[in-house]
Amino acid sequence: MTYFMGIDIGSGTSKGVITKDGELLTYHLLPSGVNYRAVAEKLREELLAKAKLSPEDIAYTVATGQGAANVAFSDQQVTDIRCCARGISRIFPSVRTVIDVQAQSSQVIRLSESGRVINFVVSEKCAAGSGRFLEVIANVLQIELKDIGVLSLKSKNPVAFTTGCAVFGESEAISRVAEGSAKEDILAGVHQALADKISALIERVGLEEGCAISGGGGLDVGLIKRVEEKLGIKLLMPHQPQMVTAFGAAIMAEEMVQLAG
Amino acid sequence: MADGEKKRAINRLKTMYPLRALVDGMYERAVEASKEGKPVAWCMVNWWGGDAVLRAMEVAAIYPEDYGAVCAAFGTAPTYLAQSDSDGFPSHMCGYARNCLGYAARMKDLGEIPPEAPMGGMPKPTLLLSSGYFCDTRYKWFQALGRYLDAPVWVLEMPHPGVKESRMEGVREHNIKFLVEELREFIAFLENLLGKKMDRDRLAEIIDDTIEMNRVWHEVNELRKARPCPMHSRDFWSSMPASLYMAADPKVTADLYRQMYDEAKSMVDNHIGAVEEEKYRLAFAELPPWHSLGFFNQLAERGWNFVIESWAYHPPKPIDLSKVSDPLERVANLTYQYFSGYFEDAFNTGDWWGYFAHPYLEFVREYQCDGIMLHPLLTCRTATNHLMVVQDQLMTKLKVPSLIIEGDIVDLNLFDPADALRKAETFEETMSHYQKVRKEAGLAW
Amino acid sequence: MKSRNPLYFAGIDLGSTMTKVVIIDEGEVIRARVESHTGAEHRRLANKVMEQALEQANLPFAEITYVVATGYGRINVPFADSQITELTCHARGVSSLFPSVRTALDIGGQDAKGLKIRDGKLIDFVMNDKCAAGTGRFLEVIAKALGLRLEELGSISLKSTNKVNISNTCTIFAQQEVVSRLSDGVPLEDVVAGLHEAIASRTVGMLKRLKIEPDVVFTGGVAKNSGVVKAVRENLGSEILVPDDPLISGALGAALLGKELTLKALEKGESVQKKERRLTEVTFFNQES
Amino acid sequence: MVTGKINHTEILSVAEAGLSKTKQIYQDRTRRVKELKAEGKKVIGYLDIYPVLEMLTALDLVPYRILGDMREPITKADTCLPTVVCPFLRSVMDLGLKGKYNFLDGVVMAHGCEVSEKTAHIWRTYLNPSYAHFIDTPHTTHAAAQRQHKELLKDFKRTLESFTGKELSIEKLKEAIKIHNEQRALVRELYDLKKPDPPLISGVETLQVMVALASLPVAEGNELLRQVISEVKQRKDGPAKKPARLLVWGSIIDDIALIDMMESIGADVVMDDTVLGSRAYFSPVALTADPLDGLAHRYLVELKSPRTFRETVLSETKRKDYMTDLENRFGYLKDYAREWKVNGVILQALRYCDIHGYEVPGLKDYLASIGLPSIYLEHDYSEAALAQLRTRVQAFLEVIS
Ligand SMILES: Nc1ncnc2c1ncn2[C@@H]1O[C@H](COP(=O)(O)OP(=O)(O)O)[C@@H](O)[C@H]1O
Ligand SMILES: Nc1ncnc2c1ncn2[C@@H]1O[C@H](COP(=O)(O)OP(=O)(O)O)[C@@H](O)[C@H]1O
Ligand code: SF4
Ligand code: SF4
Ligand code: SF4
Repeated sequence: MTYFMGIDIGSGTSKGVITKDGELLTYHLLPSGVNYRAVAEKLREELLAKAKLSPEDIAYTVATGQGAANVAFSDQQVTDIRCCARGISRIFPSVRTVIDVQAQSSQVIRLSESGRVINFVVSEKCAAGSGRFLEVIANVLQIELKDIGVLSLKSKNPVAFTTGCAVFGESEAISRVAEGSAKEDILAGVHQALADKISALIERVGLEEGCAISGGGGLDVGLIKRVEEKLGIKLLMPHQPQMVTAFGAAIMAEEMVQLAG
Repeated sequence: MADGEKKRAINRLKTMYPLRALVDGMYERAVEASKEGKPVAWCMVNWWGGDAVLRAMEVAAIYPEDYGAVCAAFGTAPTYLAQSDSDGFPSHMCGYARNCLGYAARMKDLGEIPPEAPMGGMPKPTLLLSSGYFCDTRYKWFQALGRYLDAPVWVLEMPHPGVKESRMEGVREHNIKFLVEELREFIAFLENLLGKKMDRDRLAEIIDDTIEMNRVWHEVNELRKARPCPMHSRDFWSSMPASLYMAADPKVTADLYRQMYDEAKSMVDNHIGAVEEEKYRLAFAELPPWHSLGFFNQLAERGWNFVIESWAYHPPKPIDLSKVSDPLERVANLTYQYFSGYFEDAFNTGDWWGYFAHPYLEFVREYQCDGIMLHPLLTCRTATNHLMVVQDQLMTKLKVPSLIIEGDIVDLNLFDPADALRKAETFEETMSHYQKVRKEAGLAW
Repeated sequence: MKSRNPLYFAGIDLGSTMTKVVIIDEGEVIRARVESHTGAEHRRLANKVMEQALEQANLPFAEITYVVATGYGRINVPFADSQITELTCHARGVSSLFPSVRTALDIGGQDAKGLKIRDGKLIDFVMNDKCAAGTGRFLEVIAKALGLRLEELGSISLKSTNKVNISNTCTIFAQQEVVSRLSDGVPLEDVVAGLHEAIASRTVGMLKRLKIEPDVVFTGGVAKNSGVVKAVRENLGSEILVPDDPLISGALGAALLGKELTLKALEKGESVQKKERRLTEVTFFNQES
Repeated sequence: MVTGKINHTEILSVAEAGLSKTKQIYQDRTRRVKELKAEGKKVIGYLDIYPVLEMLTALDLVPYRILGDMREPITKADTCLPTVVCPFLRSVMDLGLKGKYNFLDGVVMAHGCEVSEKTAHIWRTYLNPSYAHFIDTPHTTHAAAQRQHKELLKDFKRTLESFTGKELSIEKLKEAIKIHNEQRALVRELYDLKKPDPPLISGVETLQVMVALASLPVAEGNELLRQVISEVKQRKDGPAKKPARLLVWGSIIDDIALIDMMESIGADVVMDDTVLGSRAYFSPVALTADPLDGLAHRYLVELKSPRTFRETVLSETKRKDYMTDLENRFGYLKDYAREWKVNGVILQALRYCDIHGYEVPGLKDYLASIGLPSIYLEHDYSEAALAQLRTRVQAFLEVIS
């Protein structure tokens, strides 16, 4: 039995992975919806089906994310901050700082060579500092989330948002559209605003060489570009940034078994 | 445990209870005194000088700072805060101050102690003894009370030298002189206000007892260097007001601390700690979340022992005062020592911020802490100002990490226990990491 | 006094959510009242709302002696004779409806304000305009997510016997919380009542920064919501007055202030000769930026 | 050398108008001191109004006031000053950490308020200037405090002497006091030009002058003031008459944006009580036999700042009367209001400023008692906040008009 499962129930999306011998075997993601318990079960089913395994094959399951407590079948719950650090460290061993942009908050984590958390900050619970801001604006502009990054890169003249509130930002975006601003400029403006917030978080923990981005925000090249410009560095991007925390949870599962045995 | 009862996560010291009761009884004693027509002072913590004078003049002292914590714990703070808000005091200002201003406003409206006031309430004062020590709030607040009270305010001055300046020739002398002269001016003011002379012998006696009380209390805290540590910060917080506020005759207080010493000593001798299995030793800065102390039990269950806390609540480092004969000079030296006792080490290491951040370096080293929990407060600059520096220095110099949990002293909503626990759990990993780092760096723990 | 043409005064309140126009005559009789969603488009088309009002009053624009613009977009109304803040206008409007008013709470789409009024004049105020929590927008966002109309929120919540506590301050996260509460089976009315409580406790907390003196009037668009009215009353622990038409107190106040300005000018013998003004589109942003 | 004469008048050529000169210095504060540095002078930065500048001037050191920059986002200071403290000092620390004050040869800071005390020590540790001194200014005007303050000034003098290797003689100090007093008198004269309606010089221009003074050696500042005064007296294009004449009270204002906003919506800011305005200049130093006595007295007792506690003398009944107390503390504002014909007062404080925050209800009571309307604004030292303040100020102007 060398299979481990990591389940990350996020506020927007739930993610799950199965690892085998420390390598990613399969992953899956589902919208979290409102019933975390059900989504966790569903996620497990899908994962097992994809990997052609049965529940008994999984040696240990770690749950994480804001809905971790609802994962009835997990053996252990671990905070998403630790899982994220562990996950990114396995993917990029050289990484010392990771920016994790989730739907409900952004966090910056400093980690050691072995993927241990050595410092972290979490943003306030304000949508203007999280991935939700992007969702809200994407929705207003009627652009799919997956397309906002590329579109934003086209902007030459980002709109400066005058408010620090995602809700007012939404109205501002609507008026801007009415005033004839280009969608890419509005998106770039939002990306800039978010990048500013993120860099303020980074200032608080200090930036070290080897910085990666994870979480759903890591799928957004527009955001990444603005953050890179703001910090004057290149960010490392995992192939599946949104899965990093779930992957880390599986790594934690593995570690826990090793520790126990 | 034999009867199957769940063991409390923190072993509380039995000798803590009478110390706490001493302070809790302060309000009722003051109300009593006030009814008998005796003078009452609302008083800021002044680190022993002014308090001794008040006691020698038989003025009942009560402490609105402590009362702020009481109102927070009893749930009456929101009423007083709302009152202060509506009177136009900016809401980012000290929660204790706003609580007190609101209380005073209500007392003025009602013409008596508000009926909901916990612990008997604070009676109308004859004078306000304010303080120039540490925090601007502590004199601006009493000045602002003029809106509701016609009691005169006396601000007791305290020198705040920088580390470097304090080492210049003659500086210690003029600072002590300043403290002594300040006390003399205060005594003159009080004698004039109350129309009676102070009993100087009584003052000398009180001051000597105070010095002795602080010595014993210091010894108690020295015991906490033991592994496992016999006394958790919660016990410290419960028993420290008795030394900071002169709630009772310092002789009585000293006796209670002696009993506490005996209890803690026997725990040390028997290797009993304040938490069952001491996995992590922590320091705490600064003011605790009075209304969410249960949080520390949850941490204790995870093996977190809090072994040392805000230096500002601690007695001064021992100092030989046997050669100083003038009582006022004795207490001035004690207070000055409290403030500058860490300066020598700070000077030698070039820590120019001296009193406000440097003591943590010493504490963390001597009490061998794995981490420090910082509690920045939205409404108290004094307890927050220096925390970033503390964090930075502990990491740079001692490789000890900090956990930051935001909150407030009276506003319950700002402390989010679930979020705090999530951060704390993550922080265990950080502490373990730095245990290794310190070992590699050749540090002692 | 020589007979002269009748005078008319218009107040236009270009709010973040609703645009309101009121036209009154010299006797302060309301000749027209129009409200319309400000919306992204209408922001620019405030002139259209004005036209509707003129139509209602059956007056050409040239007959309007004085136009006062107020509200969030007041600076961008080119056809106004002067701009006055919504604080002053609300105070004026509310006192014309309730001369006994001393304290007013105005919750609009993008901000909440507390007003101290003495003898019909604004003397002090507080306002919150940084965060959508505690404003009408909070309710709009959540109503939309629940597929409810703003008009029905009030009556729904009045059925509640056990309002829920909404733990998220942020509008956007509260919206999510609400959805999940409903899926937990919490009755809709309890959730909506919880929302009303959230907004009322926030805004009343702010209002308390002024010394609250009776009579207290609750105005602004959100005062149309009977659920919030109830929650505000409970939070204040005292009676409150609500205008029949709380949306227009700002515009009404603007029109009344226009009248005062005009009469003052007339008294001084200055002409009320209208300067050249035209009903043109409103722009909201500096084009050069 | 303190001669009161200007040897290096290149940048202050009389031909050029004082106000445009002022504007230039306002926009590029460091230019002049950097020139002086190139000439071999030593520039000492100071914070707040409690460092005794006369001592610097007397030793031929160039005092340069450390200010913040509200247009520059704070990115570095988070590691040493948390967000719940005065944003001005956070900005100051931020600029320091970014190396913007590296040209200073030393700094002197004082116990103005609690955060400035902390800033003094943090600055010293993180930036390690070759000269740094902290003056622990007492909080009261007690006799003991006055004696202590004099001792503290002696300590300051000693560190300066060892830094410069020169002795600070009584004569030099007296001379320095004279030219600083001259500056104080000239500032008074400038403020007198704000008394007519409309004022001859606007609030924005005044602030620019004050910032310029904080960036120049005192003798050059005096010269600039003379030029400005004579220019302003003659000019025809001064500020327009506006319905409101405001007094602005409170925390430091070191950028024209806030005043500009007020003046752009129908007010003339004709008077202020802030540390970069009248508060810093309106009390002269008495020339005493031992100049330290005059200095100690002026900086502790004469300077009117809410950071210094003053107790009201008790009545017969040994009680205190609230209105008398207010009169004692704020009476000078009544004089300002009368002389400058003020019809509204803006109380403004930076968020988290305790010193000013606690004064607000009492000061409002006092102003109400003398029939002056007032409004309290809290702001966070950023440009973005101005838009929100605008509506509030405008509403206030509507209230008072
Ligand atoms: N395809 C995508 N392209 C760009 N951004 C995306 C994409 N998918 C998700 N995001 C961003 O990621 C965020 C969600 O991140 P995630 O880490 O899944 O959060 P959570 O775990 O809280 O649900 C969204 O708010 C959005 O900003
Ligand atoms: N019929 C209604 N029932 C309930 N709420 C309403 C109604 N109409 C408007 N509102 C509320 O009023 C708010 C708009 O108020 P208003 O005073 O016009 O604000 P603004 O001036 O900012 O546009 C909306 O956000 C909405 O919440
Ligand atoms: S130290 Fe903090 S809590 Fe105590 S009085 Fe000062 S501001 Fe208030
Ligand atoms: S400012 Fe806007 S986004 Fe932020 S908490 Fe408030 S409502 Fe939410
Ligand atoms: S604004 Fe207030 S807190 Fe800031 S430096 Fe001045 S007195 Fe201190």
